[in-house]
Amino acid sequence: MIRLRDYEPLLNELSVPGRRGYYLPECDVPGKAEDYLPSEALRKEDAPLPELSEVDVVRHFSRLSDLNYCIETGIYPLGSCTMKYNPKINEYAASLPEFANLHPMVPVSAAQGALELMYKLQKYLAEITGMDAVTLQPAAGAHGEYTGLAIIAAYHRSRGDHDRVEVLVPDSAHGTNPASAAVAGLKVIEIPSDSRGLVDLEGLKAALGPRTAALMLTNPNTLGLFESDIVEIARLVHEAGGLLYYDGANLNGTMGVCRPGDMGFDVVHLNLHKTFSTPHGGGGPGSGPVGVKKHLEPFLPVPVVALSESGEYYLDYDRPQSIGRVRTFYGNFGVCVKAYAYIRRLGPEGLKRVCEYAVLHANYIWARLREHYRFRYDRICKHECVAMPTKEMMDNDVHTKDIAKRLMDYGYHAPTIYFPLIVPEALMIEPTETETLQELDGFCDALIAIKKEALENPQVVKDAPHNTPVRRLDDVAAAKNPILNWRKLGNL
Amino acid sequence: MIRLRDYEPLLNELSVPGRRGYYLPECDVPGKAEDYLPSEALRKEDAPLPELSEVDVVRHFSRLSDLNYCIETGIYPLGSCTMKYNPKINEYAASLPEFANLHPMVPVSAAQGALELMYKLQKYLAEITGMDAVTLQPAAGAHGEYTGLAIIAAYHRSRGDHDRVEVLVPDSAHGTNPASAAVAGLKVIEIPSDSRGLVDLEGLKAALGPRTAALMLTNPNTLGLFESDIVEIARLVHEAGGLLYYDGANLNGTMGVCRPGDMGFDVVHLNLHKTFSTPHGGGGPGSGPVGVKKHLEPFLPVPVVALSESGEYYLDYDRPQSIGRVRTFYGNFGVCVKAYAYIRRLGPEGLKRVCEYAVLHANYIWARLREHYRFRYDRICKHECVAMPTKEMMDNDVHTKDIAKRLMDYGYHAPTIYFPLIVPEALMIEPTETETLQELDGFCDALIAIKKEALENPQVVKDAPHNTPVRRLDDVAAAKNPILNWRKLGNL
Amino acid sequence: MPYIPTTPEETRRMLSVIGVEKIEDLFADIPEEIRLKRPMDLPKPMSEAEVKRHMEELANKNKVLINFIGAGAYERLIPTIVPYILSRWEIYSAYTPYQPEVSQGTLQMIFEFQSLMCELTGMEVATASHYDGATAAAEAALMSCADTRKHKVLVSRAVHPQYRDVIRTYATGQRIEIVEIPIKDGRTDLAELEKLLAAKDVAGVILQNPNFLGQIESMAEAVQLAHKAGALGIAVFDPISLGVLAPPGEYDADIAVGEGQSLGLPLSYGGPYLGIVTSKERLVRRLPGRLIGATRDVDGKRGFVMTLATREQHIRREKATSNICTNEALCATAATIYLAALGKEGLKEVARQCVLKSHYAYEKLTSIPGVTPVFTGPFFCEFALKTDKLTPKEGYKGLADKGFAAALDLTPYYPEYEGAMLFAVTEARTKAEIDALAAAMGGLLA
Amino acid sequence: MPYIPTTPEETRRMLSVIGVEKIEDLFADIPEEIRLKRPMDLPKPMSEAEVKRHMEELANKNKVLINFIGAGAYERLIPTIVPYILSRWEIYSAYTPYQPEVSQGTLQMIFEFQSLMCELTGMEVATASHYDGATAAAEAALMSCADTRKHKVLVSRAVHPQYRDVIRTYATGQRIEIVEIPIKDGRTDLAELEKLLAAKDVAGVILQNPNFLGQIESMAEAVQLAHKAGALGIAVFDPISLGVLAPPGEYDADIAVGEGQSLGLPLSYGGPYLGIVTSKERLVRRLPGRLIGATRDVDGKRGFVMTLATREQHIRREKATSNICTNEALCATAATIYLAALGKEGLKEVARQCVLKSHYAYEKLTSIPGVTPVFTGPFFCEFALKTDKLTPKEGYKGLADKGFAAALDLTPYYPEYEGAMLFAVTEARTKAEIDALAAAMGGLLA
Ligand SMILES: Cc1ncc(COP(=O)(O)O)c(C=O)c1O
Ligand SMILES: Cc1ncc(COP(=O)(O)O)c(C=O)c1O
Repeated sequence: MIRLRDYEPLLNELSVPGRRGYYLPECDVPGKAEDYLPSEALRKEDAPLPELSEVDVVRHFSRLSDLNYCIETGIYPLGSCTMKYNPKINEYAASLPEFANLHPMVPVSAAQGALELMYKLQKYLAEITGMDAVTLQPAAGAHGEYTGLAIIAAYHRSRGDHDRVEVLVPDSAHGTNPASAAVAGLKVIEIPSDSRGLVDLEGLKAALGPRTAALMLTNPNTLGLFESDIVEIARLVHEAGGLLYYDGANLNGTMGVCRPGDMGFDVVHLNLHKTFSTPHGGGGPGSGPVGVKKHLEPFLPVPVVALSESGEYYLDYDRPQSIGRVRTFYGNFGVCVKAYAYIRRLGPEGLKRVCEYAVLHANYIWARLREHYRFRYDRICKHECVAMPTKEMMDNDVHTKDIAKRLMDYGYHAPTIYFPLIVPEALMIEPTETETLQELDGFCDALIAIKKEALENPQVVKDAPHNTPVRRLDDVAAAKNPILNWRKLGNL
Repeated sequence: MIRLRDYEPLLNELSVPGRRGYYLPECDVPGKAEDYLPSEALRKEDAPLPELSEVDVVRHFSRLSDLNYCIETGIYPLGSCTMKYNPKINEYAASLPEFANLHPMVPVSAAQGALELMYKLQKYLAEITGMDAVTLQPAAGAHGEYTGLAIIAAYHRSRGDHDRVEVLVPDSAHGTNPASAAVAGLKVIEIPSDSRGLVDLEGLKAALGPRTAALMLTNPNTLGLFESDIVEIARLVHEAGGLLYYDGANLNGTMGVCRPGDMGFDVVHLNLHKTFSTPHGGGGPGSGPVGVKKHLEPFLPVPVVALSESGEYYLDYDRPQSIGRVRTFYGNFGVCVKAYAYIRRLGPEGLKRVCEYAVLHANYIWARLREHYRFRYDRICKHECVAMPTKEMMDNDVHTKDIAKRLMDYGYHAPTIYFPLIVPEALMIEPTETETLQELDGFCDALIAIKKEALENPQVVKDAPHNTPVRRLDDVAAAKNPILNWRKLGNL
Repeated sequence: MPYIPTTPEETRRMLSVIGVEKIEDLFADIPEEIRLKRPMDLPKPMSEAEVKRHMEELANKNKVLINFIGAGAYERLIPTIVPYILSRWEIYSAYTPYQPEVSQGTLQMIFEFQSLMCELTGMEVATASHYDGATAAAEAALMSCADTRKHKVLVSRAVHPQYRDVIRTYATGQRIEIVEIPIKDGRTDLAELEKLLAAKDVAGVILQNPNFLGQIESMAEAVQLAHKAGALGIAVFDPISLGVLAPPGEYDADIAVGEGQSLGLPLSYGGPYLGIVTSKERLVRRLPGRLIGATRDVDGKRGFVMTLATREQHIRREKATSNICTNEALCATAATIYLAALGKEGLKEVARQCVLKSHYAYEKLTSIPGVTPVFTGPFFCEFALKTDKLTPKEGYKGLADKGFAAALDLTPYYPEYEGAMLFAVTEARTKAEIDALAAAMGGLLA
Repeated sequence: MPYIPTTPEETRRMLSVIGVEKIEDLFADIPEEIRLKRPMDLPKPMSEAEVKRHMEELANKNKVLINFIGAGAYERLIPTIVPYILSRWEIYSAYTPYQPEVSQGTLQMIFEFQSLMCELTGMEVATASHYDGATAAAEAALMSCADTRKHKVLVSRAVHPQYRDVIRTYATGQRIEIVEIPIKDGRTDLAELEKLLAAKDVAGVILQNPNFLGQIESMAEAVQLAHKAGALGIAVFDPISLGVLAPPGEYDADIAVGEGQSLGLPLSYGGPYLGIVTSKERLVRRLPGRLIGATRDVDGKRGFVMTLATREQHIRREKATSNICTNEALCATAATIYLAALGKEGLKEVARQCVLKSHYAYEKLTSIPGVTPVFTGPFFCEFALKTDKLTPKEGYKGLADKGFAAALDLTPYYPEYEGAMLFAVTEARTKAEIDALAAAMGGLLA
């Protein structure tokens, strides 16, 4: 809605004693709750929650929502984030009451629709990735990474290979890769990239050995480049007794064209909230299914959705080698529904086309910008490309952050910035297949205009954004003296 | 969502040949449509509709929606419009598939839920208004007026009273009142208001006579004032052989406190899209049920929803004296569902409270503004009050329109302006019961601040609004050379 | 208090600012004798959760049938984005755009609606929406009288019976004479039309295409006849049919009206629907209802406003072109979104599938022994059948028992076609469903 | 092409700007040998309408039962405004707020979530959400080890079995020893806890309140014991119960975690749910996951940013406090809206109704001859029953056949309580439904 007032108070600032936004039905059974509970178990004072009317609540969140950029606003070219349009039919499907109101502990006979969906989604994701079995349990990409690495660790342990505790991670990798390895109790060894932006084969060889548990790889990598030595890499890692882990966050760059399973990967996680069009929710929920090759199947978390001979779907807990559970119940089912609907809508051709157009669009951006920005790896990319400001721009003290902020004044969201770490001042641009040529052109035109400004009138770029509800925020103060809840606000 | 780009092209400007936003299932029966149709019946060229992708469409309408003020934005104090909060549970109810997908011509046995709802809503509205029978058929307030007047005309005709063709309408009345009378083929006689802002009794007496078909009255009237002589007025009209028509658009000012039926009215229409919380849709759909006293029941439009002795709801077409139909099917059923849910949610006390708080809020605004603005009728009002700029403001050439525009810069929607016609420079303010004290105060503070500006810095008011997506628009040019579709845009 | 934010403490504060003691004091001007001294006799309040449950229970009292009935309201495939976009409160909870600076969303959407209606119909102007197809037709009748200063309107008997009813209701007040043009084999009898026009006292001639019986009319000829007699040619069109059929602009209609429910609106037991009114440019100032026009703001930026309001009741009161005020803007927006999503190819495809599926159903059903067509002319998506073995009442009920809404009894509307049953098939039906209907019908006849 | 706007003509234009001939050329860097030379073996595409129908059919394969099962997921009355607000794409289709200037909506909502969690729990800091209650508990276990530099965590056997599973999974990798504290009459045996703490080698002690068996624990005492032994006291709480029960802050817990599904999230067959992690201020830099902080912009205006990111994997990579990146922001927003709608009184009322309705059900069910309670302590809304006449499997199945999800078999989780069946009753159940359950149960036993 139209934003006429720039400032929206916090819920506690809107609270008026005595207001209520929701009224329960009158209690239809007798008694006083306190009579049933020991007094020492009771809270001394009511929880000091804010008090608002229904209209207060609706307006508050509506006004807040109007401070957000979202995929319906325009291109959301965050590299590595695959911000594609979220089809509304998926939302419809997930909100069907027979899905949304289904308790996870009902008898499986009452959940056959949900289980069928999960079973089939497991199969589809296995086919899409070229793996043999899939679990839907992990709640996000990093959770999938953790799950996959825990499976790898369990596998090595099961073979008595107790020394295999090292995980090789390229220096271009996403931060969750090393972090997940650490949480899984493994040791991270960083592998350098070579001049092509790909895994340095010599570096890899040097790091491989009897302690190698796995190599984690994103392919296309975070530069949007395909690791074309992948067959050789897989051979090397396997020969060294390690396994290959595929970070599937970038699957949009290869889907239907080639599959991690065929590249030699043993484990893969997917981000349904990227490749499979489920919305990102302002930071979640996601869903990070993990696929494995046959030899790792016994280690999958319990339960696995299975199909009995009599044709009933059920939850299989009888998996003695399982790593156990990585969360309650069966995964972010509501997210899985959306991904399932997406796969059914597009079919095999449609999914492949997604990849082709994601790649076409990224290369178009690269082609349009290459005369105006620097590209460390100036060649055909997959689903994203990584630009840098030129030397003249930097000489005028215009940095990546400034460009990102200035883009907002032109009406566009910024790319991912300062990542991957191996590209200084990186602008990591991922347009996805759902953007229009007009939007891509508008975005490129804005970046080109900003470059001009950076050379001619750098201050306007350095002071950007000018027209947003708030302007540049003081991160340093925020971190120095963290104010993490409204009680701490003082006079802010 | 955040509005970073101010300008949204038209659909045709966004069109790209070859794009598609929706794909039908493949046709599962054989043939070519043209083979079944005579060639002279076929269109020569495809309809030149714009071509957009799904994401284009969603973004376009999202961006457009962000140019609108709506009830979730803040107070919407349009006098005579009763812009109250639209409870979301009502939207939920109307969207239930068994309601939303119900074809109007299914056997009544398949529509018992819908018919029960309509039957009960008829009864509830009869009780709320003190009438004997209700039709839900009219699609809006003016349609209800037309229906009611057609009933009155038919009544007089049925009694051989062919000369009763005059409808008395106060000069403060809403424009639809005289217009509806005209459409019903009746003659409008304007009745003056007296110094209290009420019907001038002498003027009324002078106008009454053997040609009087009816008096149309809004009570509280459009000044927000209760016609306290109503009993006398009713007596006079009835004595003269006329009927009384109640324009129920202002029912929010009396609901549960007194009823048109008890005041002596013979016919009433309601605006469900005002009093009964159904949303206004940017200009509709509404719903304008009409209630009548016993003697007018035979004239109601067909069909009427009825209950058989065996307990089945059915559509009664057997009404020989009916005025006929005023539209297809049975009314704006989807709107009726919302009003029904609202009545069930609030019950008798809740509906009365609606009126009490609507009136409290309006009087609070009056009380807060009376020292700052002029009130021609400076006394307790019902659900709305009518202010005017002061002489000093007008001396500075600041008019009602300027005040209205300037309010937007403060973040508030304007009241209804220049209506009712009998108050020069009217600012007709109706806050409704669903506004918070904080919002009322903010709105009053803004009006007071604008007054100050008008005296100290009038230009800022006269140039307002300053911060809206477009600023003052050239109405004169629009009317002089009307551009009513995109083909006519030229270089605009 | 539900939907009222004001607390008791705030109430006290407000009362004291007003200078009264209690809320009742604000009602002192209401005479004692007409005050309601008891609570209204309505069911007691329910919490939201109870309302939810109650509404679900009510809804579940309706039976879900597979729908083969049209008769002016059509089940269609609605792109999911239509209800999703409409559910934005920015769109549905805004008022009529009285302040254009903060209503450009609504204004532009309606301007787009007007434009799309022109593209679809080939007409020159379109209004911002009317109550429904029937009232739109009635308004067209009144317009033709105002324009020609004549007082007789001819309406084909093949026009939707409810439309004819509404036209008649409106005509009664205005003292306009409505004369029915007879039908022959399910189509307007043009020879009879010619005769009725002979006196040259006719303001307008109203035909529907495809007509209520599903048949395709000779619109161009009818309009020509009207013009020759100095009358306006008024077409009632089905917007979906214009995906394949010649639009009113092509056959020179002066006014073309239609029901827009098919353009993305749910059936919703008959409403809210959408009246479409279009005309030639020269009639623009006679058009009833709202119009949105394009203009510039003080900075030269394009914007949209309500325009030509001098035709409307706000300004001209009893001399307005009509009394319509609140119209069906949200429904017009639904139609706008629907057409934007479907686009040129999509609309054509919908129309084509209607033709193909209805003809498939027609073949299937008429191949059941004992089932015969009532009319022989070409049809778009609706057709009438009859059988000696079954009254329409039995067919309608029998099929409903088997899960189908079908076989609408035409007898009450057309006693001359006693026994005729009307079927409609849209793109929403699958071959399997059609086959099932045919099987059910066969079963009833066996 | 569905979801892809680019037309063939535009494709050609783009290819020519890039300087290649066809899309395949863009994949030239992929070695031939690993290319997929066939279409993926997936079902063929469906149109949107077909997907809609298919999804509805799938959904209808689930059976709707009246729910008396809790076990970590609770059916609740959800204010209609919660899903309605969440359906705004501004909220659900935004990314993690990497650019705060255009993400203040998300940032402020999450800041409000953090604040509400503090108000609710009485704890000092709360994170911006975790995957679910179980992973939150596992993170708390890891935190306690990091803080105390010890490697043993005690977990009550009365903690949700799935939570214990997840804690164990995470502990395995980190080489943390997990020891179970025994239960006595359905509650954590504090005497045993004291013994287990004697060696002072324990990092943290985890209890759940109300525990998995529904019983209310002596949290204050347990935390005291932990503190005395130099361990952190970790509480797993049910946020709704905090409407009446003492919050973790009151009994001095160091870390308090919980499952937030009850706060406005649909059951959705087990996810997405919401992990809540709160702690004392002094542990803030050990907290896993995202934190939103308040600050000012260059004009001095208040605004919100992601902060203390140095704990996170974007910056510290393998040295981060955890690997969590995408979390459950939308679920946190749901909880924020839910609590804003309920408010102080509403939450209390929900908790009270849970107590009253579950106790009513308990009385009803235990008055059936042959049905006896398994535990005797006070409970919040869940309780275990047993009967000699029926195995839990039979009860679970028998009640499902009668339309109820109830009588969860505890045997697999607690062989020591063989035959126990767990029931949960929330405010969403009516007296009539409880009576019906009791009647059904009576019927099974008769
Ligand atoms: C390359 C890569 N890997 C892993 C992840 C982690 O996924 P998630 O945020 O769902 O945990 C991301 C997400 O940003 C990513 O871009
Ligand atoms: C007093 C009054 N009467 C009648 C009407 C006409 O109602 P509608 O716009 O629903 O036709 C209105 C609407 O603005 C009104 O305010």
